[in-house]
Amino acid sequence: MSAALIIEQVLNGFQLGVMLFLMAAGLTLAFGVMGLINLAHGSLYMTGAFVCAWVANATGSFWTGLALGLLASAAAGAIIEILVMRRLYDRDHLDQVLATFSLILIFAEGAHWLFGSRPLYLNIPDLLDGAIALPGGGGYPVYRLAVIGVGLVVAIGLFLLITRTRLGMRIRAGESDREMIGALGVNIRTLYTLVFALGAMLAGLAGVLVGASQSVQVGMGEPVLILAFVVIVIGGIGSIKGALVASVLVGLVDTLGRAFAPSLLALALPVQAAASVGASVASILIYLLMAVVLAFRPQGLFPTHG
Amino acid sequence: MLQARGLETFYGHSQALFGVDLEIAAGEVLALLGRNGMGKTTTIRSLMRLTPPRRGEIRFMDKDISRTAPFRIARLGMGLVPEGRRIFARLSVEENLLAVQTRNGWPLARIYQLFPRLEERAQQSARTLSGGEQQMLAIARALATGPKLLILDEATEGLAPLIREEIWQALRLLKQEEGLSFLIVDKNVNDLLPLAERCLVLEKGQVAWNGESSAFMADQALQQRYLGV
Amino acid sequence: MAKHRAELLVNLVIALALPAAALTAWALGESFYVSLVSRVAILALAGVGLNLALGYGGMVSFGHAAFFGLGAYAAGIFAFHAFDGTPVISWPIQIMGAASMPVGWLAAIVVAGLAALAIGAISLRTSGVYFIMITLAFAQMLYYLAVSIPTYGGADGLILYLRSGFPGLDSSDDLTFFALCYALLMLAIFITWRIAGSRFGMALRGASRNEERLAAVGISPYPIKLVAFCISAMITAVAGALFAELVGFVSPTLMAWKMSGEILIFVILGGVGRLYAPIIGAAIFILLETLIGGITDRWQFVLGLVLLGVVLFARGGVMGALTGRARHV
Amino acid sequence: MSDALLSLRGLNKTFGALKATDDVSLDVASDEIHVIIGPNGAGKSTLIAQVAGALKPDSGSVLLSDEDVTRLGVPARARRGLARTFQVSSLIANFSALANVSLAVQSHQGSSFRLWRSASRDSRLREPAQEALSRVGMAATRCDIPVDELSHGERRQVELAVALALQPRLMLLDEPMAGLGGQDCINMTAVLKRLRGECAILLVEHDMDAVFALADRISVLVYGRVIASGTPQEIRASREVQEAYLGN
Amino acid sequence: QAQDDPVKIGMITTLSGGGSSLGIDIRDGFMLAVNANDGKLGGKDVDVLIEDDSRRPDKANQIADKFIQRDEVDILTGIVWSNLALAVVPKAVRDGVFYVSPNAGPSELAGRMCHENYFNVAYQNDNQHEAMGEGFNAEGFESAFLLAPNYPAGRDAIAGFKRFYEGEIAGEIFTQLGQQDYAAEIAAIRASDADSVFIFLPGGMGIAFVKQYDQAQLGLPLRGPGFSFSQDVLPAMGEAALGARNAAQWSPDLDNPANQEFVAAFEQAYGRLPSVYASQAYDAAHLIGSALEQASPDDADAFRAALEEADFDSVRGDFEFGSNHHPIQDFYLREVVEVDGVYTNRIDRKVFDDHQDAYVDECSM
Ligand SMILES: Nc1ncnc2c1ncn2[C@@H]1O[C@H](COP(=O)(O)OP(=O)(O)OP(=O)(O)O)[C@@H](O)[C@H]1O
Ligand SMILES: Nc1ncnc2c1ncn2[C@@H]1O[C@H](COP(=O)(O)OP(=O)(O)OP(=O)(O)O)[C@@H](O)[C@H]1O
Ligand SMILES: [Mg+2]
Ligand SMILES: [Mg+2]
Repeated sequence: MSAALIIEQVLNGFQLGVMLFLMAAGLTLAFGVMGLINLAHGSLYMTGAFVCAWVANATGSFWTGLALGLLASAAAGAIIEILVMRRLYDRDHLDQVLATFSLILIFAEGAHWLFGSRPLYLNIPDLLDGAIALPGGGGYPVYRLAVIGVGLVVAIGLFLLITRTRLGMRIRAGESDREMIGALGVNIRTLYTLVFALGAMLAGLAGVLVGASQSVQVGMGEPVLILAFVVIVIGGIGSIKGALVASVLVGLVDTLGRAFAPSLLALALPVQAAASVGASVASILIYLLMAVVLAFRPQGLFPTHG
Repeated sequence: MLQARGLETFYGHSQALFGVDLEIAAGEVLALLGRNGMGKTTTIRSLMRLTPPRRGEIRFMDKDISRTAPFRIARLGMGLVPEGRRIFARLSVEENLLAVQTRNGWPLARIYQLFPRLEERAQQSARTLSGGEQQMLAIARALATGPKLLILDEATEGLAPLIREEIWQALRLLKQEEGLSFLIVDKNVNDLLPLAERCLVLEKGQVAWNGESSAFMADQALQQRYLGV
Repeated sequence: MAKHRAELLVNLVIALALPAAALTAWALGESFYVSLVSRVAILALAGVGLNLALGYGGMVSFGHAAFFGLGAYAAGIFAFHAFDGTPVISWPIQIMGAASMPVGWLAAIVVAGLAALAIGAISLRTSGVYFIMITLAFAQMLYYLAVSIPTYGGADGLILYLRSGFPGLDSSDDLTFFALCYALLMLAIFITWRIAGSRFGMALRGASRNEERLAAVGISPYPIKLVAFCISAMITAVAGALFAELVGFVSPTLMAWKMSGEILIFVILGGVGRLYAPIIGAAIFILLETLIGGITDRWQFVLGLVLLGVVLFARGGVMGALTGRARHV
Repeated sequence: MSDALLSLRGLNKTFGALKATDDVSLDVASDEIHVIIGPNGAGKSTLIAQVAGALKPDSGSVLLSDEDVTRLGVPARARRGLARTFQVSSLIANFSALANVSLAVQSHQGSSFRLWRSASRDSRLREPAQEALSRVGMAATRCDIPVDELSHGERRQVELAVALALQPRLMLLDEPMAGLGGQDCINMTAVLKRLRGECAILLVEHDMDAVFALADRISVLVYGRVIASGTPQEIRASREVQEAYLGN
Repeated sequence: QAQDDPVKIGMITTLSGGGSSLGIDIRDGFMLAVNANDGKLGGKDVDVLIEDDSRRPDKANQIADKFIQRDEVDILTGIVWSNLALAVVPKAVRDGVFYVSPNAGPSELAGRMCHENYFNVAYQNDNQHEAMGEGFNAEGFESAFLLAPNYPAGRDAIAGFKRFYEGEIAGEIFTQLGQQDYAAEIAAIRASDADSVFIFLPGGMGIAFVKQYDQAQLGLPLRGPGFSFSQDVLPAMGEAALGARNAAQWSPDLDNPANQEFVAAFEQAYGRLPSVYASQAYDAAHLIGSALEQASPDDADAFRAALEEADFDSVRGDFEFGSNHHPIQDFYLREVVEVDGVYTNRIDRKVFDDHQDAYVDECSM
């Protein structure tokens, strides 16, 4: 196990973490800031990826696809907010669970209808193709570095938006008391539609970025959704900073677990068994991480309420 | 400035207001009185359409606002200090003010001059404020929206006597110097009545008495009957 | 009072509808529909279990599929070893497999009870959305373990060749099996009713609404909720054991998050905290799925729209729409 | 050995740079009404929370009948006879007044793990609960309505009834008069007066009429410190207190 | 059942959610054969009932119950996934229904749990991996890196590969089922001294891996079983898959009249190239047709004997059943190429002649 490999794996973990952050950011916005449980977040993620892939195939331009993908997911978010979520703010989480679960079904089938059942083609833009050399040998894909960059920019932007701007204050105020912020002259309805659309757009962005290096297919949002939930819960619901820290933590634990658990176990077990047991251990590591964090910090790492 | 006619308001199936009429002139202070549960808060909620009345008509600043959304009513200049404070718990004190501040609202410096305590606590999370501090914040917050009519629902509840006195003082000042109008619900009638021009007494969701506050103040029997004091 | 009577009437209709449907199907010789009604009864039972935690204790568990799956595995593993003639465990004491339903149920109850104790002990330190997510995470953990550990089939699952027996009854007969499921369902509802009305139930409901207040009168919410969580898991586990017998195999998909979601939806769809609601919820869900699934491949779309309609327009689920707001205590 | 029911010894609690409770020592005798007054933000609620067990002091100890309860949680203290009301009413919404009080009764009877017997038809719960409610002057016709549909004043009464049902040795009341108008306020004062001798009361209140009508002893808290403690007459006369709190 | 009542065939397959493209190909391949004969197979009217299993075993099981008990189907088919097949098949065949598998071929059903009413027209699951192991030998690789998801089919894949592969193992990783990010695994491959990589990553996992593998520019040859580079995923992988070799019993360019007719008809009917799954389903329909020509399913023994004969023109050319009702057939090494802007497979060489599965001896038939 060379030092270069360890460095590369740490970088991989970091990259996975940032990717997770992109998915978690929109969710934590809807979830923590607006108090909405949105199981359909994965569907918005899928929407971004599908529209981008479809447009990119039709026009041959990744960037046009990206733009329209973002637009489509934001629009889908706005429509969902206006038609469904708006009626559920003052209901409890359960109704939101049921409503957004229904939306998952509708979106999944809708995507089938519109785009067919086969996975779509979406590749990274030529601009970001290729790899750069890492110290100690080996190359690292430019695209992954770009994703890290985008993720960090989004993180900083969101953090400033929520904590520093008047818009952010109003959003948070709406979360503690929607009626009052309205009674004090803020058009909270429209504001929430915008915020939800923003969250949806971030989901779409994640869908595009991830879709380009993974796969664009119906159901792609579901495993991601659960990981994103894990992330925001570890980080503290509603905390952008928490989401970032937790994403990176989860990314690192998952990647390093996958990379090194089998070889560590091989010290004690036969190689065959170690590969298999190691894989099993690696697959539950992040859930274990979450259980441990919550057992000691029931409000996550960066609680916003307590 | 504000006129309401025949407000009838329901909570679900139960009716809370039975045709309340109410009027406030510019620069005037109206005291809204009545025992617990008689419909004072409901009247206020109806005026701002937080609980939209089923029947009745409301005009504010020469506009019919019977169909207007609460946030627009607030922007027209109705500032609310709600019962139970309802400050934004997750925001700091300063953010509570900034979130709702408008261009012609009070600047922070002026608010802090009125409530120095809030300046000391400016960065503290509003959730951890003491009860009285929260009350000050609720008033300050309404001022930050730059109201022309300030509605105070039990705004001195839970305040220490000294502070309470300061707040009454501040209200008197606001009335004299800014020419604000007020609709005030408060159980400290001895402080409230001298400030108010007129008062309106509610009983079981109906106007039971309406007139000059000096007349009400002078009549012990009236007070005993409607307020139990 | 009128509403109260309406609810009693609706409950009675629901309770009788299941056996009526099963008997009709049986009389018409449609044994598929008999087992479909059994399926409804079993999934409703899982919902009844969750309802105790969710409806009365305010614990929104998004991980009850874990207990459903554990129950199924417990029963399945006993039956599997009975078929193989090998012991289930041989240390510290030897326990032989048994192809007997009561044994399977007992195993399900014990296993799920222990798991719920462990999961609940950690999860109940959190609340609200954190609780939803941590229960989901534990279920995912068990799911991945079940998928990746090869003993008992991994992702392929475990096949039960024969339905386990029940002393004195022919459990392989569809109607008899339905009767067993129905009896357990009614028993669980009765237990829930007794618990909900007891002092413990009062404290539990208190804890779900205002823990601070409950603590202030001297009752610690934590042990109350933990006990309720365990009982809830045990009921759901029995449903899992029955399900294994119904379909004749056990697989990790029973623990997948969608299964948790569905159990949750049975309860929400029916009406949270209403005794008979899980039956309505499960029946509607299963019927829609089966009926629409027979008509169009787009059944998910239609199902989604129907569910959405219920949330938006029927507050308090179907029970809420039928009988109004839940009664107060 | 003191004959105080409750003794606070050197309680300290800081929030960041703020000393919310600054070396507070205080005794409450077993039959007195001890009132704490002080400006807003002086630390009264913080002090109550530490006595009730909802907040852990940074240092110092809380003794109840000479037993050190500093390490005990809220429920354990409640079972030892420490009942409280909240500054902002905190009842179990959706429960009727009777059900709210019944919970306290069953806690007092130590029977919350009875899983089977019906509670609603249990007269051992119902009767004491009803009695507590009637003692605070709650109309019998209003006892079965969910508390969120009661008026503010009635909710205050229910809070008090809940505390009473615990048959406490010491009641912690945080601004029980808040939001009560004329008659309700007078009624509440009367109810509290009748409790004198039955249990000790540690009362936080800003309503001076009520304070002087009720108090056996008054302590004045300013910036987390007890600046004065004495009979109502002494306190009323104190210049320091007038400046810090009462005004004129 | 009257003589001219249609034969009822129940198809349980995955038409919604992840993996539905496989089920859709199976349905389309099967129906292509049925529709080409005006709704007849083997000259008899057939009534094909199709339902979506959403890839859930319990749902598949429920649909099977419905088909068997309510609709009284004679033949079941359609299941894509092994775990669903295991949930459905043993019970169905015991109820006296025939099951003709167009895809899933778990080892249990080929060996220990084989059944006289169960026929697999596709392969035993290990076959393609075995062929790939032999392919590695043929290509002269000596140090292979192996990657498969950590579930039974994944472990079977590795075992099947090793059954024939003779070189060294440079590394072996079991990934999580459904995993989408493979950076860690690719880094481990880079750090190893492998000269070739074998992956078994079906569906979206494969798409994600192949793209990321391409982006990492490792330069090691990538190989896998046919279903990792099947027609349903190739368009989504794009040029990243070019040059990847994979083993299968069928390829669109396989040179026989039945296949040419099939590929052309499929393209014409659905506007896309058929996948290996479609070819298997098409064969399944023809197998059933060949048996229906000789016997009615009501006469189970005669119908079974007719199925065993496998007297139909397979798109694979030679086709016969072993004693466990699994095919004995040839396997080819295919290569992903681009033809007229479409990514597809072309045969590189044949690796197995008349290959039979490893479990036939465990089957007591
Ligand atoms: N959310 C509600 N749901 C149902 N009834 C309500 C609700 N809010 C108030 N009420 C009822 O409406 C009536 C009027 O209440 P309101 O709060 O307006 O009284 P109030 O005069 O402000 O009393 P207080 O002095 O206690 O604040 C009361 O009978 C009360 O019980
Ligand atoms: N969790 C906390 N974090 C930071 N500061 C806090 C916290 N809780 C209370 N404080 C501060 O401690 C001080 C004392 O608060 P406390 O609520 O005890 O005041 P109080 O005497 O009850 O006032 P009031 O009469 O207005 O209710 C206040 O300045 C408050 O802002
Ligand atoms: Mg009021
Ligand atoms: Mg206080």
